[in-house]
Amino acid sequence: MTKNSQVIEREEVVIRFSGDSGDGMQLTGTLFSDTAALFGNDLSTFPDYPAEIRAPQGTVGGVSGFQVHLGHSEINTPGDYADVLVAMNPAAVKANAKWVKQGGTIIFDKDNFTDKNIEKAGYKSDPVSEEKLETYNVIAAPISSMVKEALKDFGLDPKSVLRTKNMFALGMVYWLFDRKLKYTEQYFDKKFARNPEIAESNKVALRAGYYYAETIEALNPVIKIEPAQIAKGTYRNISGNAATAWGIIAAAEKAGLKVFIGSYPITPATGILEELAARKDLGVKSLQAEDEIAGICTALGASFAGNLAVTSTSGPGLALKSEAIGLAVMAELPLVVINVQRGGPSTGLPTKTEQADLMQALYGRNGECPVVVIAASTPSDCFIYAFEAAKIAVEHMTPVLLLTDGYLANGSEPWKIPSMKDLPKINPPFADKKEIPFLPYKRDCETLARSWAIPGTPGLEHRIGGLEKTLKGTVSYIPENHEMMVKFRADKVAKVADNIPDLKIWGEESGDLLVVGWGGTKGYLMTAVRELQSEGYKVGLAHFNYINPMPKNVNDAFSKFRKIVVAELNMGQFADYLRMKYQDFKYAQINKVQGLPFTIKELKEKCIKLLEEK
Amino acid sequence: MTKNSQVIEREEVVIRFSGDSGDGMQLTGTLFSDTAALFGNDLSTFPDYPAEIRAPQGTVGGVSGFQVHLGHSEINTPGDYADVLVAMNPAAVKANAKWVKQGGTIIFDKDNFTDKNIEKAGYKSDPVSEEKLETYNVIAAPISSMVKEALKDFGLDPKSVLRTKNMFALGMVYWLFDRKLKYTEQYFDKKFARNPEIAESNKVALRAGYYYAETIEALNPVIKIEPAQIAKGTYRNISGNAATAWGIIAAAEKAGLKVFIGSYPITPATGILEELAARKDLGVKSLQAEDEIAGICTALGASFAGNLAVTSTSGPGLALKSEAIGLAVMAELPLVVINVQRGGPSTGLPTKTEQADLMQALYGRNGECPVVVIAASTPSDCFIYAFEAAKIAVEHMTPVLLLTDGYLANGSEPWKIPSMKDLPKINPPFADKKEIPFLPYKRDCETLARSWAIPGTPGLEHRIGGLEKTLKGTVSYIPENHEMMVKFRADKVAKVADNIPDLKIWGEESGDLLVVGWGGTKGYLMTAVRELQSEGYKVGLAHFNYINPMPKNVNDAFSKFRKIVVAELNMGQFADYLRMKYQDFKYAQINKVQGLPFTIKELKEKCIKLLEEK
Amino acid sequence: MAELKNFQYTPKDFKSDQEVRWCPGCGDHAVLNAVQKALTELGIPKEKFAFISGIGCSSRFPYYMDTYGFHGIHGRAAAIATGVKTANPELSVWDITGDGDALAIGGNHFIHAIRRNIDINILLFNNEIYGLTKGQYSPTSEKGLMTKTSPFGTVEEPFSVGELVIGAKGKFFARTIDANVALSTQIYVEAAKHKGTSVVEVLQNCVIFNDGIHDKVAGREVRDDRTIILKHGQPMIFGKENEKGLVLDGLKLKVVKLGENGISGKNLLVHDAQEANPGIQYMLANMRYPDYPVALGVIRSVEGKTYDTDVEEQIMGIQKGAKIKCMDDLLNSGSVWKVE
Amino acid sequence: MAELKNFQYTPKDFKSDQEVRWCPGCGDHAVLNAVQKALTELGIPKEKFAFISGIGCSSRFPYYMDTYGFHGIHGRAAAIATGVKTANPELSVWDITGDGDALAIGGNHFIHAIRRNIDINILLFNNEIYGLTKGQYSPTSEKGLMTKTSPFGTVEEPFSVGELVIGAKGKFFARTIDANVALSTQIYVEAAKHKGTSVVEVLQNCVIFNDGIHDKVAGREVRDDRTIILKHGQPMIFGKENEKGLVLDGLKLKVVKLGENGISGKNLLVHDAQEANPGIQYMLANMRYPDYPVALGVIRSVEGKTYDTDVEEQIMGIQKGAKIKCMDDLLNSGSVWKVE
Ligand SMILES: Cc1ncc(C[n+]2csc(CCOP(=O)(O)OP(=O)(O)O)c2C)c(N)n1
Ligand SMILES: Cc1ncc(C[n+]2csc(CCOP(=O)(O)OP(=O)(O)O)c2C)c(N)n1
Ligand code: SF4
Ligand code: SF4
Ligand SMILES: [Mg+2]
Ligand SMILES: [Mg+2]
Repeated sequence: MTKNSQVIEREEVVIRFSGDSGDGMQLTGTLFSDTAALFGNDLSTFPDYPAEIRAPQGTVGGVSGFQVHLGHSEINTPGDYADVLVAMNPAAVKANAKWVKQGGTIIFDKDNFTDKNIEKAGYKSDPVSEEKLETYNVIAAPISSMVKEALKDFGLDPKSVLRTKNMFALGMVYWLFDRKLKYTEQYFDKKFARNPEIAESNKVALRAGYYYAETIEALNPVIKIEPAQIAKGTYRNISGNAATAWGIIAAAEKAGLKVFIGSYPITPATGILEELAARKDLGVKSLQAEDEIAGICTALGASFAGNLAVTSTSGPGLALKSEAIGLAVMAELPLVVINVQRGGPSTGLPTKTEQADLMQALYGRNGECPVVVIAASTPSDCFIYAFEAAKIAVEHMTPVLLLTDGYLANGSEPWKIPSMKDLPKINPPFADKKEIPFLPYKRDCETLARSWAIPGTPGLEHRIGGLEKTLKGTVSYIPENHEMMVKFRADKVAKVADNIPDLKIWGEESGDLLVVGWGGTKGYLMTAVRELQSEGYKVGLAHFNYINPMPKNVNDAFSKFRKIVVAELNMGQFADYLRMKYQDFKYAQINKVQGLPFTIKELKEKCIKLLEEK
Repeated sequence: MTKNSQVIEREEVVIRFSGDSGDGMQLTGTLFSDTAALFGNDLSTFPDYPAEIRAPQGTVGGVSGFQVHLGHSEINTPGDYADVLVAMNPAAVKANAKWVKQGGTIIFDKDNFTDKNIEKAGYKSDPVSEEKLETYNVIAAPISSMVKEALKDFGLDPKSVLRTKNMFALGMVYWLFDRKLKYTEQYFDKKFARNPEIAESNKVALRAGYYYAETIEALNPVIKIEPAQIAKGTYRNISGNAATAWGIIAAAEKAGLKVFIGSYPITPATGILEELAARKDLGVKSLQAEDEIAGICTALGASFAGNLAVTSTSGPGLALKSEAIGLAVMAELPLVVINVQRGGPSTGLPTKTEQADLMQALYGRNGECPVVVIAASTPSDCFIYAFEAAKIAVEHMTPVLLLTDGYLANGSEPWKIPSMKDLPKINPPFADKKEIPFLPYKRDCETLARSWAIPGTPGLEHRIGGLEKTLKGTVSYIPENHEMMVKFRADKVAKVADNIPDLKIWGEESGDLLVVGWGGTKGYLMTAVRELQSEGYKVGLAHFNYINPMPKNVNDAFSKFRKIVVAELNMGQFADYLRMKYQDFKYAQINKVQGLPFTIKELKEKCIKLLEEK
Repeated sequence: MAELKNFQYTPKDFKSDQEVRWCPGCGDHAVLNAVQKALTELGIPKEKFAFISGIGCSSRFPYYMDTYGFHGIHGRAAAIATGVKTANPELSVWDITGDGDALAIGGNHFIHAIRRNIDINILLFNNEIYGLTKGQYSPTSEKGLMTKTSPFGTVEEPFSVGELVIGAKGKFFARTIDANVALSTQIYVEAAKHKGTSVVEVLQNCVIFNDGIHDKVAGREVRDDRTIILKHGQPMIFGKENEKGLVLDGLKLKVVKLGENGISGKNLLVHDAQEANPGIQYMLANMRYPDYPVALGVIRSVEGKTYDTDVEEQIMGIQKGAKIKCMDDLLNSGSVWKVE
Repeated sequence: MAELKNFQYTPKDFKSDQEVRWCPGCGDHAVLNAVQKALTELGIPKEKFAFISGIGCSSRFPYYMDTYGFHGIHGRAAAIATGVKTANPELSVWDITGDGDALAIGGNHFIHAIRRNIDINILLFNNEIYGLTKGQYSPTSEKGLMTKTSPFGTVEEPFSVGELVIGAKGKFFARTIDANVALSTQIYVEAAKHKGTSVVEVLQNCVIFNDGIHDKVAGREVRDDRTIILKHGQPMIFGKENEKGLVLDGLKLKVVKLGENGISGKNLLVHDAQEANPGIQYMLANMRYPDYPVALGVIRSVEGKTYDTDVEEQIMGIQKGAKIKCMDDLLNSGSVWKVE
């Protein structure tokens, strides 16, 4: 394929594919990302779909989107605003027009802009003029007609023909960015090996789109994004949910334990259960429980029986698990509880992202009931923090709550594959024969962890449970014993701080403004801080993965900045938590509760305002 | 009955009845309290029993106790240390010896101090010498033999005879404090109207004890506590659980609503359900649900249907209700959730008291999910705060979480009966015809409460639920709408502050130390502060009943003291909450997590230490 | 009572203004239509209907009804509905739920509502899958079904809905098929009229995640041969030409051909939905393809006292003779004393 | 496997050092004894026993057993036990629960454990009351029972445990009485040997809050006439003098007197616990005084695949042909690319 158009190079670009739930936008976006990744770009992707499975066709509510941000340099977010929007119908324009960069490119399927669809989307006449997109590069391609034409000799039914529209659009986008079709073609060959006609029709549509774009010179100049300078190694794309599941399996391997997951499906956490259910080859036992309570209780049972036990859920499910987390705290058994946060409260915005379960994670249980809380911050580092969660749980004999969120869970990015030999060993504190008679609540002097006596081991028979106990495991209502045990459990969790890394300040180590964040906003905060720095501001970023206990150097790190601002996707839960823990500092806040990630723009604006105030 | 002994007057006295679970100590204590109350003493009582129904006879674990504190002046706690201990067996001595005042009186059933029982209690030989009680006034009465003798002509079986031992002991105590037997005798006449023989045998045992004490001059001088100077009016004894239940019924009457309670039994909250279940005469519908979740969900359904709906539970149950509380927040329906706190975490110390569910009450839900949280502070003011909880719930269309605790629930005190006409009216914001078409999430400008359209009303048909909604009740994933609704819900709760009283400072209005407390510790903190004041310290008490939102004058009140100390029966949850809310102050802490109330002694010691530090 | 008036509605009167958001082709659409039809036949004023649901595709139902509606949380519809009905027995309360909602997370409330025999109507949309969360197996999925959480096939035995219902003391159980709007409408009317907990299992098709799961019995081609519509008091007859029937063979049901072995219509079992002893109804509810036709219609419908009216009656009985009539009475009852 | 060795224990070997804290006279003591006896007959090494419980008087049981034990939270024993057994199918897992624990708050886990047929042994102590919380009615309390939360009598129909179990696809159901230690021991042994979820309903006396509730059928004087001990393969005979029996009368059970109307032993029903079709077992489980004798013994015991072994087998099958053998394999599987 030769190119007649001019080609220019760009550092980065954002593309958003959007259409009806049935239009296959998730696949389209994924194929595009894979091609970009194979080419060597750094990238970050984010799907965004409605809560209904197939919301009514043609309506704004039914629009499904997939955004890809790729670059020659480091990419940390899926991007705020799109350079190119692919809109399969008027509703997709309606939903996304305001997210297109001033003067950007919009490709749409002209054939789908019927009066009926225009009205369904909530426009009166012409979406382009109503959205004031006249100055944009609007490419009204007759996609439906073109695929019909291209596939007319295939003898496919009309539905199957139209189903390739997304490939036509993808072909166009490949041309815009000077990409090869090879990877996508291979995908179809493999996927439809048993149905070569379908494979072929998709490939034909893909090529048709490509040539169509070339013919009409859809974008001039064509944009080229060179491969990024990334570390040598083997890479793959990974989503947060897959990375989480894999982190658990990796930890089990390092600990010599078997994985057991007891879970109940819930968006956006289901992918973790699904991924683990598929890993029977690695011996994972997955139990789809009757509800969240059974999910955690089966897991706790499995932990008692000696497995690396996990339960995964999202906000409402975590609420249901609260009581049993308390039991895990009392039983002092290892357990990883994964909470993929979504928009709340209650059912809220179930497919959207939010960071509003922090307080629940920290405090949502009766009594004095501390658990370790950690949070992942990028799709791929879900692997690391899931591994860490399991390691802490096992080595400290405690439930660990791992927080991710809808953005991380569904988002994906290229990931340099680690080698198992480079991961740390995990040492379960198994009880052994030397400990007969076994005292279930006797503690390791350093970690304060009790030892783990696995049923089936002769001589270590013992009883545990949710009532307060003595060292021996006898039920005790003795006041002083209770207070002692409450303190032991608190100290045990606090002592995890001995084994976690110091908080690192990213950007300036001291200066005018310290941006503080936690969990899934890291990419956004890094990008904003980087840009602010490059604009000359003295700004640093303190991003937390360890929430309870906190790293030991927080006070020190915080004290080096004139101002501190805590940015999070809730009403200020981490800010409040910091007020409790580090009362000496004043905390400004940047909050957003819209079911969406931050935009770099809004972050920067708010930071600049703070920087400019006295 | 004439008295030969000398009589002296005392301001106050503490008596503790204790024995095996089967010994009837709870009844004995209650009868004594009633007699004291009828006489006009102020008093406060507290039962303390094991988690087992009948723990093994004769063991320390099986000891059941009931403490009464009565006085001529105001009594705010059941007292730290007892002037008189009644111990029906050696285990009762073992469990309570350290709670008897130096040189106090100990009455025990000598017949029960067999070698076997002494050993069961964990003594080697003689409890009196092992406990070093030689300098105490130890009355070793042959109670068992005496009742056998007294009842020998009754022809009762030996078990029934021995069952009157407690009355013999009670008779002795009546003599010690110069009390009349009349009330107790009437009680038996009424209770055993159909079984006069049993009534008579109890009365005989009671009198036998009285005369025995007189004969041996069990205490010399006899102690007299004059009636207290208490406000005119009609009084009754009331426990916290009964007062809570009654407060709800009173609120319903004032609101013109019916009461519905959906609950699941759990110690120590069950009494509320039991009390309401007994009030069918007042039309209360009580549903004993299959679990806590059904408890709250049936209540929420009843609220939707237009009842004043309540659910009651204790810590582990509250954990289970978290998800549904979130639904109530989204549905914006009135609901009173009563949590009677007990020792945690998990099953913990189920029959003991603690204040460790505060954080759970405030934050134990997914998403941004604020509810109103209030706490009762004495057994009788449970009535007021249950009433208040219901009033706020209904008038502000919000769930309200009412916190009491095991100490309040089971404790009781004389209570001046209010007249219904003096209680404020409650005005449910019913939707009316004028509002057709009805917009379920339209808000009152002042309270931000939505209106309540009761199913059955023509024209007001509407749909609500846990997904985010627009004004109209349509499901909406629009980012800005979500943020707006999140803020509305928060503001609605915050605006409750307009209708709650200012925080009152008790004791000094300004000075060296402000003691801060909340909920069920009020009596202890008041007593400690009063004693400190009388010792010349400049101390005040700020006791909170309204936790979220807080009264408006907190900042102001706090700023008038040199130091602030937060005293609570947990590891510092309220202190942390204050750090978040009023970051400018430093908070010292007094904490206790032993399943027990504070003692005045420990409170004073710790306050004095703080006062004396610079 | 207002209900006695005859309310003349058309199905349209029960359509709310909210856009119906199920997938095109989803069986839920047909159920919605049938319910809206059924309501017009009840003579109950519109404002007396309350539709309560849990979470799931099916549980979006209340939004589409122009009645009082409460979209609850997952699994709790039966509990919420129980509260609504107990608080106000005058309402006609409908609990809309899915196989996941009612039988997985909501299993406990489901069996307890049934046990109490609270007068609500439970429509259980059984598509043998979790639709809303995109295709995981449910407690009614056939053993071996490959789904997102059972990529190698489930290893779990499914519940038989009817058996569970009756095992929990259920007094009304019916089964219908989404697409058969006429049959469904009739069954919904019967369910509504039955006093006590009525459970209707709707065999519902999820076009996206479990398409055609009921086709092997309910497909247009085969349904006459593979289903039987039970009617109280009628012989159990089925087949394209009404040529087959059910008889009792010892303690088991047996399919017979009319005309063969001298079998005629009068040898067939006559359906008795009102028999309190559930013996045969258990067998009918459990009939599975290919051994038997799947039973549709009202399988069990037995009168009994209902929780909501029992509660009201108990209260009324007690109030009649009660000394305490208002809060002031209560406050001043029992042991009180005066301080002057 | 180690289990094949014959382990010689006495009941004392299973007594823990913790003080037994039930009320004197509580039926739980007898159950404890019978279980300790039963364990000696199983030939399973002590360390392979795990006793899991919820909350309630009965649920204190594990503390008194010198085995692995986990005293859980209210209602969740079945779920915890399911996790234990799935994680380690080599253990002999016992779920000790009460009528409140298993059937009120724990109802859902109970029916799902049964449905999955996980190989655990559930001993359900049915005293028809909440003991530990001091006397509220439970889902098995007889309608009308006056308790602390039903001061005027309950208005709820109780569950019939056996019917619920079988309705949830239960394959093993037995009933015994606390005081009959010999019968109980034997039943516990059978329950333990059965592969799959075994549910034993123990009619247990709570001397404090529901004393004598089972006396009308189980009292020393009357028990021979009001209970029948079912044995697989044996005719259904009972009565002080073995003078009564059960026959089938149409589709119902009927009590007959031997010798009367020409009825002899061979007319009686022969108990078939192994019949998969639960028809008669339902009726047997549901027999109530005064119409029938209450059935004791193993009422249903049907073989079937168990969840825990199915899970293991599926994994083993997949692992055999699997390309991915360890985490490094997985990490490097599928679409990966090299950056050089
Ligand atoms: C507490 C909680 N857990 C899990 C979920 C996720 N969830 C929503 S619907 C559903 C299952 C739906 O299945 P079903 O009830 O059969 O309804 P269908 O969508 O098939 O109609 C699940 C697991 C949730 N919303 N809340
Ligand atoms: C979550 C929770 N809810 C309620 C309770 C209180 N509770 C403890 S045991 C029990 C019922 C016990 O009844 P049952 O299971 O029949 O056991 P029994 O005491 O009769 O042996 C209840 C309601 C609890 N401990 N936890
Ligand atoms: S996913 Fe299935 S059940 Fe849900 S709306 Fe679509 S077709 Fe219906
Ligand atoms: S209360 Fe009842 S069940 Fe509980 S230990 Fe006592 S007698 Fe047994
Ligand atoms: Mg379904
Ligand atoms: Mg019980």
